[in-house]
Amino acid sequence: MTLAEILASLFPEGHAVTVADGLVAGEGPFEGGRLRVIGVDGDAPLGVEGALTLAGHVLDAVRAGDKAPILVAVDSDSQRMSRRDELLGLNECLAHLAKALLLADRRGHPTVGLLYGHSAAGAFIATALATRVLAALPGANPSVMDLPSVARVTKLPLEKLQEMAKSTPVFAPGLDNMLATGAVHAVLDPEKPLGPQIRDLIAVLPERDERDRLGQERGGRPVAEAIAKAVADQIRAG
Amino acid sequence: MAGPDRDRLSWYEASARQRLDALLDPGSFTEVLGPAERRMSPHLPLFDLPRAFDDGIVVGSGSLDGKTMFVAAQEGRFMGGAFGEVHGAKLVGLLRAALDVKPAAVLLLLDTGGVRLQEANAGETAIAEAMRAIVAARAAGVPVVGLIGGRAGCFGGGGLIAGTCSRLAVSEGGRISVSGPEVIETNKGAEEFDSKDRALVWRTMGGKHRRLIGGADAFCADTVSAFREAALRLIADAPAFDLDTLTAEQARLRARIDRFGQCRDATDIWAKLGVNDPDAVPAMDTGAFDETVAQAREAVHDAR
Amino acid sequence: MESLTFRHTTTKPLPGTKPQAITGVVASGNLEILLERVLPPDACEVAIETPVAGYGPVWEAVVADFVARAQPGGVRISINDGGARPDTVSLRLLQGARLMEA
Amino acid sequence: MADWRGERKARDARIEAGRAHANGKVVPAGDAVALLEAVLKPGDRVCLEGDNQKQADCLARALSQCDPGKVHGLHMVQSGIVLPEHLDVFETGIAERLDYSYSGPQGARVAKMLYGGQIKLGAVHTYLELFARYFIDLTPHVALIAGVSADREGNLYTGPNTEDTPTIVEATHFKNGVVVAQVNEIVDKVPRVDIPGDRVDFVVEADTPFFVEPLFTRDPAAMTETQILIAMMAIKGIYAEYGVRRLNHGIGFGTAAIELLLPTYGEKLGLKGEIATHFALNPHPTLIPAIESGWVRQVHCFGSEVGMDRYIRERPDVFFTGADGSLRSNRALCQTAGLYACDMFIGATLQIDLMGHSSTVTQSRVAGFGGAPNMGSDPHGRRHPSDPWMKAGREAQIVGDPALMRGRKLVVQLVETFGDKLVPTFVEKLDAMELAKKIGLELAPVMIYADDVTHIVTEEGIANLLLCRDADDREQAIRGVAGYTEIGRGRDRAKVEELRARGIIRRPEDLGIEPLDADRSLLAARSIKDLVHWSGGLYEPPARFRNW
Repeated sequence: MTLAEILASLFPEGHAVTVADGLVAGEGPFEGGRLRVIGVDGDAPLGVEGALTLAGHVLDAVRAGDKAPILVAVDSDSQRMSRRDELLGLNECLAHLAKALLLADRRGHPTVGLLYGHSAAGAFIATALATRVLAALPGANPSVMDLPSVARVTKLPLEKLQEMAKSTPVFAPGLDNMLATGAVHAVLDPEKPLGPQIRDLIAVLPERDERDRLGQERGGRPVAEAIAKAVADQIRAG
Repeated sequence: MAGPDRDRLSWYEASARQRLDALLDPGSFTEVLGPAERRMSPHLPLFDLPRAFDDGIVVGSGSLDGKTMFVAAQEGRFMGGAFGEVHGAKLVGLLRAALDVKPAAVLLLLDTGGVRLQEANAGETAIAEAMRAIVAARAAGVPVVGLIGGRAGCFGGGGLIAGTCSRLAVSEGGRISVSGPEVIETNKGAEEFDSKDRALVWRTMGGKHRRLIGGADAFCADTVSAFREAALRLIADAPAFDLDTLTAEQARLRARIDRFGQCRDATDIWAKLGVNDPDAVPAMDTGAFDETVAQAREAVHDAR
Repeated sequence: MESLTFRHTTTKPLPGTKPQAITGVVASGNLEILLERVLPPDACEVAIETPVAGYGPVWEAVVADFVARAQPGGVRISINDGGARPDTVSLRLLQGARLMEA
Repeated sequence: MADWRGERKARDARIEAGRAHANGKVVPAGDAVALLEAVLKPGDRVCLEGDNQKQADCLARALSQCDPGKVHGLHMVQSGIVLPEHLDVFETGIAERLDYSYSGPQGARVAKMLYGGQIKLGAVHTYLELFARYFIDLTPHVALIAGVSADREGNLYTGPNTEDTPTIVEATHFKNGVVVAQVNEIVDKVPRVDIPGDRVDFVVEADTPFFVEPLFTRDPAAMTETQILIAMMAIKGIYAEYGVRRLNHGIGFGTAAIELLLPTYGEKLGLKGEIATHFALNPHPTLIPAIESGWVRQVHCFGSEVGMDRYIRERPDVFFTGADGSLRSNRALCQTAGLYACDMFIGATLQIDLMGHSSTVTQSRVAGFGGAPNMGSDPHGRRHPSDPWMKAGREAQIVGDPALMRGRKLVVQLVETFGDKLVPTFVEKLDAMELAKKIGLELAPVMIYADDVTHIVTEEGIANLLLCRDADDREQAIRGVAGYTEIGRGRDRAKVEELRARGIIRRPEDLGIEPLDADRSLLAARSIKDLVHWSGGLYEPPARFRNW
């Protein structure tokens, strides 16, 4: 689905969401209140300015105090790779955006990610992965690194990696693998209106971070949950 | 092997275990899920790669000046300190426990190239989980302090974790960045970033630049004792995690881009910060650099 | 990856009481060595995981010399190798034994 | 009537032809090709200056761009085959024959071209040999040299990297040859005259400063515990044992570790002033802590080292410097000093065989040895005694009248038993032998012959070959320090213990050294940054060695 189709499906009565320089911001009527939308569109890379702009919108929402849900719609490239962005502290800006979303969540704004295209690396962590629950649409294509690049770095033949990817979701790009890892909670049905599907997700927001449990159930992260639990239990026991 | 003489032990050279041993009060460190439990990566054998008994991260608790600390130390020499499934989960478990136990602080000895490619999805997700857990701990009043001065630096998702901490201490050798020099060069060409120009690399993402622009809160000589003193100072002075802090951070970062967005090189930024002789900064020793930092108002803030 | 295991009988137990120790790092040309005092006092076992195949006889010689010299009775030694040279292996083994004796 | 001035006339004609492209002696870089085409004749012997450090790179490019129809069949007589252009000229036919001495980075291509017949090789010399032949049978018709600056008269300032220039000019100019110098700039007055202007016929103003390779910079951060252990053994078991004051170091990490241990480990052993006081050595950055701690009295240099200029300027009591303050190096004289005035050479190699022959040549690379064989040989022309030299001589002497005994130079090979990628250092047969057969060399490229080697130091111990009395002693002494290589594992254990009892093999414990003490904290500097601090900020390392 395109962003326009998504917004049309979410807000049949119309909305005030705009896109500028690949950055998405605005809101629309939702379940008797409103749904704020931020995000990245058009496979745009996320740099220092973009991250601060989006974080600014999120902090405005928190200041408004209405506890309205925030949808983070993502079809992005990775972080913007440039000397200037790093010089200006891209790590702080991306972390700031993630912290803004996590703060909003703590202050009662349900945060929902919606992955409808590509996303990768730092941009993915700072946006979609910083929400309480992450949904995706079929065709979404999250990745940390594409397989040819993985082949280059690991010095393994591409064919072998493709073969391994079938049985080992832990390293291969793609929505199915991110789903198996537990990073993506659910895949929405594009044939049905998105509004109610988002509403249903918000209705059952997980209390705690359950991504490792999902990863264990779905087989994409076989040991993470048990390891985290063992560490936490042992250290609590002193 | 030299004993843990923290005044002489180089942070840059020490292993994760040596750093922890020397950083904490003597004999106070208790490791959880230590090497003898052999919780190794289930994925590396598929790639015919050697594993480490601790998957490259040491986690546990100890004391610093008598105060209880939770600590995690990444081993930058094993797979570049990168986040794999087990590695990431150990950090996440530690941070989650901090929320209940409320130690005096959590110390993260970051030394990482980012996500371990062979376990990329697990690593990436673990970083997101860790960031959420850091925020939860901070909101509950537990300072989370990052210490960065290892050879792997703090790259990729590690850079985002650093940006989530309450406070950061960095040494000259430490680098903090999202995209590494080689990654930028590979994607955008050597004209954009010549990764072999090491002076440029350190000017752009090294400890001194980060400290001068307020990307880190303390600058340490390359000894464990310098990091220990910095950690004690930073714990006592950690900002809260709330709307005020993030509002201030928004303003701080916005002002930085407005003021320095046109600068091509770190030396241009340092000149605008009021540093008299920007070209002299890389060669300064810790004392001279501290005096220089004292003149840069951007370096001191509670906006993180 | 190649797995190798060597078992030796020693004339005496390794001095000291430390139950376990670890030294070294799995990195290119380096290795980590985990020592655990879990065997009968006259037994020593060394288990190696190495990515460099075909060096069995070298490992055997290095381990035999170490056992003869340190007499590490009672200790199980587990090695994750990153392609270390034999002299580095010897050095780490001796470092490990010293840590256990401390 | 015989014409006794034919060469002189030919030179005058060449210079006359070249003047068409010059303003006085000065030629713009853009006209360098035309100049060379004018002064060169087919079949000329040409010395294109370049060694393991500085390169006349602008002139090398110009030569490679000459028209092979005009310039061809040259006989190159030069120290180094280092730049790609040095070999390009053989592919185009501009050059045909080669006599040289060093080819680090181009070693593999040299091997391929020798095998393919594109190069007709005279010989791979040592530096001193090649310099010597410049004056006997390989005198250049044209020399293409490099300097920092020149005035319009041709007075040349070479800067700290004087290196081979005086020798080349001496041989060329005074025997009817033409000297062409590239310089970074033309100035009104040079800081000092390294080569008088009447010996320089043309000066080309280069488009870029000449290239210098920082070949002698070793980053302390990369030094391993094994290298430190070997360095400790060398200091205690050889430097202290023989009281070696006058010496030359190789360029490897092992000797760099020794340099960094002098102010720490050496100090602890009370050896300051007793050892390592006078060097024939390039200005190694790793020597800075020893100099600053007062260990080193004097250093004469083959060339300079990138980044060391300011430091050297401020230490004229230690280094040879000109009136302008900068270093004066001279490869020929420093090689001579290393050969005759030093009691010890200590350096690394890639392969050692069971006899003790060593080489850095592998099956696919003809590296050439530069100066190592001069440093690493016992000069039979030496006539002055010294304690280390006499002691080594006594150890080697078996029979004969003590009054007729002469000394021995200490030639020490410092190696780890395995190199990179677990390649063994000790072998049954040198790769160099195989290579010689493959490409038809009359003489196998051996760096140091077995009969010159006096000691081999590895992490397992020191083998003193002077004390060996027969071939079996010698083979087992080498096997006895060869560690876990096949050669080492093939030792006769009982014989090795006997050699140990005779002091021919000495283990760390025999020297009172605990291997576990070999720790990086012993290094006087553990990073390049530490070296900068030791130098008081005077050492300015190249960017690639920085991490700040």
